[in-house]
This record gives sequence, structure tokens and C-alpha cells, in this order.
Amino acid sequence: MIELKEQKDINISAIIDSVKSDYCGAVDVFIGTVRDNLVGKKVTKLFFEAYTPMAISELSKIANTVKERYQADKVSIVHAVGDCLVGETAVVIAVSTPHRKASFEGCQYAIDTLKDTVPIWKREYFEDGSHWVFSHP
Amino acid sequence: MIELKEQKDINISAIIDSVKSDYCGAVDVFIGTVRDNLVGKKVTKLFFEAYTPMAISELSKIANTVKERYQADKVSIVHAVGDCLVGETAVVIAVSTPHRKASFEGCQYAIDTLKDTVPIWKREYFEDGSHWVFSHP
Amino acid sequence: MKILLFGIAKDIIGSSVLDWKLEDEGSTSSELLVSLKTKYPELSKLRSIALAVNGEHALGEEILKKGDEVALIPPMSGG
Amino acid sequence: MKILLFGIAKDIIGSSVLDWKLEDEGSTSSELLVSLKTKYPELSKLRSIALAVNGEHALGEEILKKGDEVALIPPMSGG
Repeated sequence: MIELKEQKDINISAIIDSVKSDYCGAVDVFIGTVRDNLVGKKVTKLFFEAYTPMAISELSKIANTVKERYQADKVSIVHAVGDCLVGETAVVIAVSTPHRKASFEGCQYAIDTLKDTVPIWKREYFEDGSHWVFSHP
Repeated sequence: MIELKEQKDINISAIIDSVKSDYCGAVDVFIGTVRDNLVGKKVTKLFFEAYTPMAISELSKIANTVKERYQADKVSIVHAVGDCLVGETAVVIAVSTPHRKASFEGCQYAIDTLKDTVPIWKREYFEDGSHWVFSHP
Repeated sequence: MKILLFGIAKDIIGSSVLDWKLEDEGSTSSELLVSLKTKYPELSKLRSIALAVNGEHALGEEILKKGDEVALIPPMSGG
Repeated sequence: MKILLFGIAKDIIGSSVLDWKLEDEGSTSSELLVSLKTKYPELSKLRSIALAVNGEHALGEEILKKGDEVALIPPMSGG
């Protein structure tokens, strides 16, 4: 499952179910949520914009690399677009592998690489303004 | 949330919700499930037995160590007792941290340590018999 | 040629799509990026700015054709 | 003194609780473990066998008292 969708439509249970595999004993799930502060400044919301077809293509590449490099059976990545309030889910990555170590490594590779290569842009809103975030590269 | 319970009562969404924290941007969740095979032999089910009060105490120690060592805000660990069929959930660990790297490290520390120190015993059932598993130490 | 704009690049150029006349058919993506930075000097002040061609991160050597889908990629910040 | 038994230890001893007469009040958990292994030699064939005293993994030096809750801990296999 590789999807961009509005925050309200992100269903973590469905994402976890989508990677379940009878020959895998491990599922690692990373959930990125909206923090209430950034270097002490109060965040009110985030807004995510994506270059959708390319983002889906880059997310698919990440999923395929996780399958090859970490022997994952299934990989799902769902990223929010549009507004995300504090505490809401911005991204969910789930990876199933036969053994546990690879599930952690594959999931961490996926979120690290997502931030580097996937054309999604985040705008942070504070009480007194907003700005585009410049994370990568 | 530190609990031992029957597999049917394990609610992954509730466990994830229990670690949500407005000042944490990351939740890592590890789900250990029952694999259909062990070194090529077909597994029919697992049975978990626990020395319950000590298991709860050891799980609480792990949770506290994760909070201290990885700056986690909340840690939940739920382990199944009784029968677990193939594909079912044996253990769920959820860790929330301000930044993502610590969530992976804390969650991995928790599952690794659980296997070493928590008095829970697993019996594997195959088509032609069963045995207690000797994992640790 | 249409160039898709996102994030801060959209704010700088003031539109989500830029109509761009490809000067000659044999030019590369890195040449296009130089032209865009010349026309919109604010782009050069970003931590990074790159192009995607037909949905792939451009390496610079890509020869551009009229029908290509080009996008300006300011610093990404997903996750 | 009652000794709680789990997993393979329960199978070896054939019960989930063992009534055990503590020989002298000043004995340690490691001495108790030796006595148990002597009475139930199958325990020594396990990859490991240890005790817990009052819900804590025993280090061996614990002085046992009559009211202590003792458990035999065969190799653990949670997760």
C-alpha cells in the first residue's frame, strides 16, 4: 500500500493489516506525528504539499529497496497531504520481515530515505506566521 | 500500558493510542506475530505461559529503562498468554519519542531485552508434536 | 514546456505552473536550471534547488524535449 | 517453602508448585538451586536454569527465608 491521502483518511490498523504475512514474525511500524513545538516555538498545524505522481513513484522505489535489501515481504507507506493538526498522523510506514532486526532496519531506512528523496513539502504554521520547512537535502 | 492478556484481547490501535504524546513526533511500534514455520517445519500454534507478577515487573523495568535511556515519553508493552495461532499477535511494543531515531532504538532495546529477562515461556506446536522453546539465556 | 512548481518555489515564482519556452531542443536539465535561477534569483538563495524530469530526480545531463514534464524541486520536507 | 514451576521445569518436576523444606534458614538461592538440581537431575540438562526470589532474578547470594516466593526459571522464550 503506497498512498498519499488526507490525514482523516489514514487508517493505521488497515496499514498494519496490509503488511501481515504468515511467514513473517515481525512487523515494525513507524508513525510520524505532528509535534506541538519546534525548538520551543508553538506549532498550530502543518500543511503538506506533494508532487503526487513522482512522490508515489519515489515511495514505491523505497518500498522495493526495503524488500530487496532487508528481505521484507510487504512494505506499506502512507503520507498525509493537506492540513495536519498537532498529534495527528503525518506518515505511517509498516514493514514485515521474517525476523525482527530487519524490520527495524528496513523501517528506519524507509523513513530516512523518504525525507531525502520524496517530493513532499511541509509548511509549518505558528501562532505568528508560517514558513516552508527546508529539511533535505 | 504494561499487560499480559489473551491474544483475542490485544488491541493494537489502543496500544498505539496509549503512547501518543503531543510533544513527541515519532512512535515506533513492534509487532511480533506467529510465523507459519520454524526452520522449515510447519507451526500450528504457539502457547505462552508467564510468571505473571514477575513478568509485569520485568516489563515495567524495560519500559522505565526505555524512558530514561532513549528519552521516550510513553512506552507500552503487551504480551499474549495462552494460545496464539499463525498470523496472530504475540507481542506489541510501542514507544513515543520526540525524534525518530530514538523511537527505533528504544523499541528494539525493549524487544531484545524482553526476550532476555521476562519470565514468559513459549511452547511450539507442530503437526507431529510440541516442545518448549529455549531461547534465552 | 510547462514547469510544475511546489512549496517555496511556487511562492517565489508566484504560480503553480510556469510556461517556459525551451530555447533549443538539445539543452540539458542543468542548463534549464541555470536559466531559471537567472530569471528568478531568489531560487539561488534556497538551501538547494533541483529539477525533476518526467517524475525522476534530474542528474543534470538529461536532454530536454518539448513534451517533458519538468518540476522544480526545492528542499524536500516530507515525513 | 513453595517453589513455582513454569515451562519445561513444570514438565520435569510434574507439578506447577513444589513444596520444599528449606534445610536451614540461612541458605542462599544458589545453594537451593544445587539442591534442586541434585533432586531433579534433568534440570541440569537444560541450556540454563535459574531462580527468582520474590519476583526478581536471583543472583545467587540471596539469603532465603520461609515466606519467600521462589520460582524456577528455565530458559525464557517470550516475544
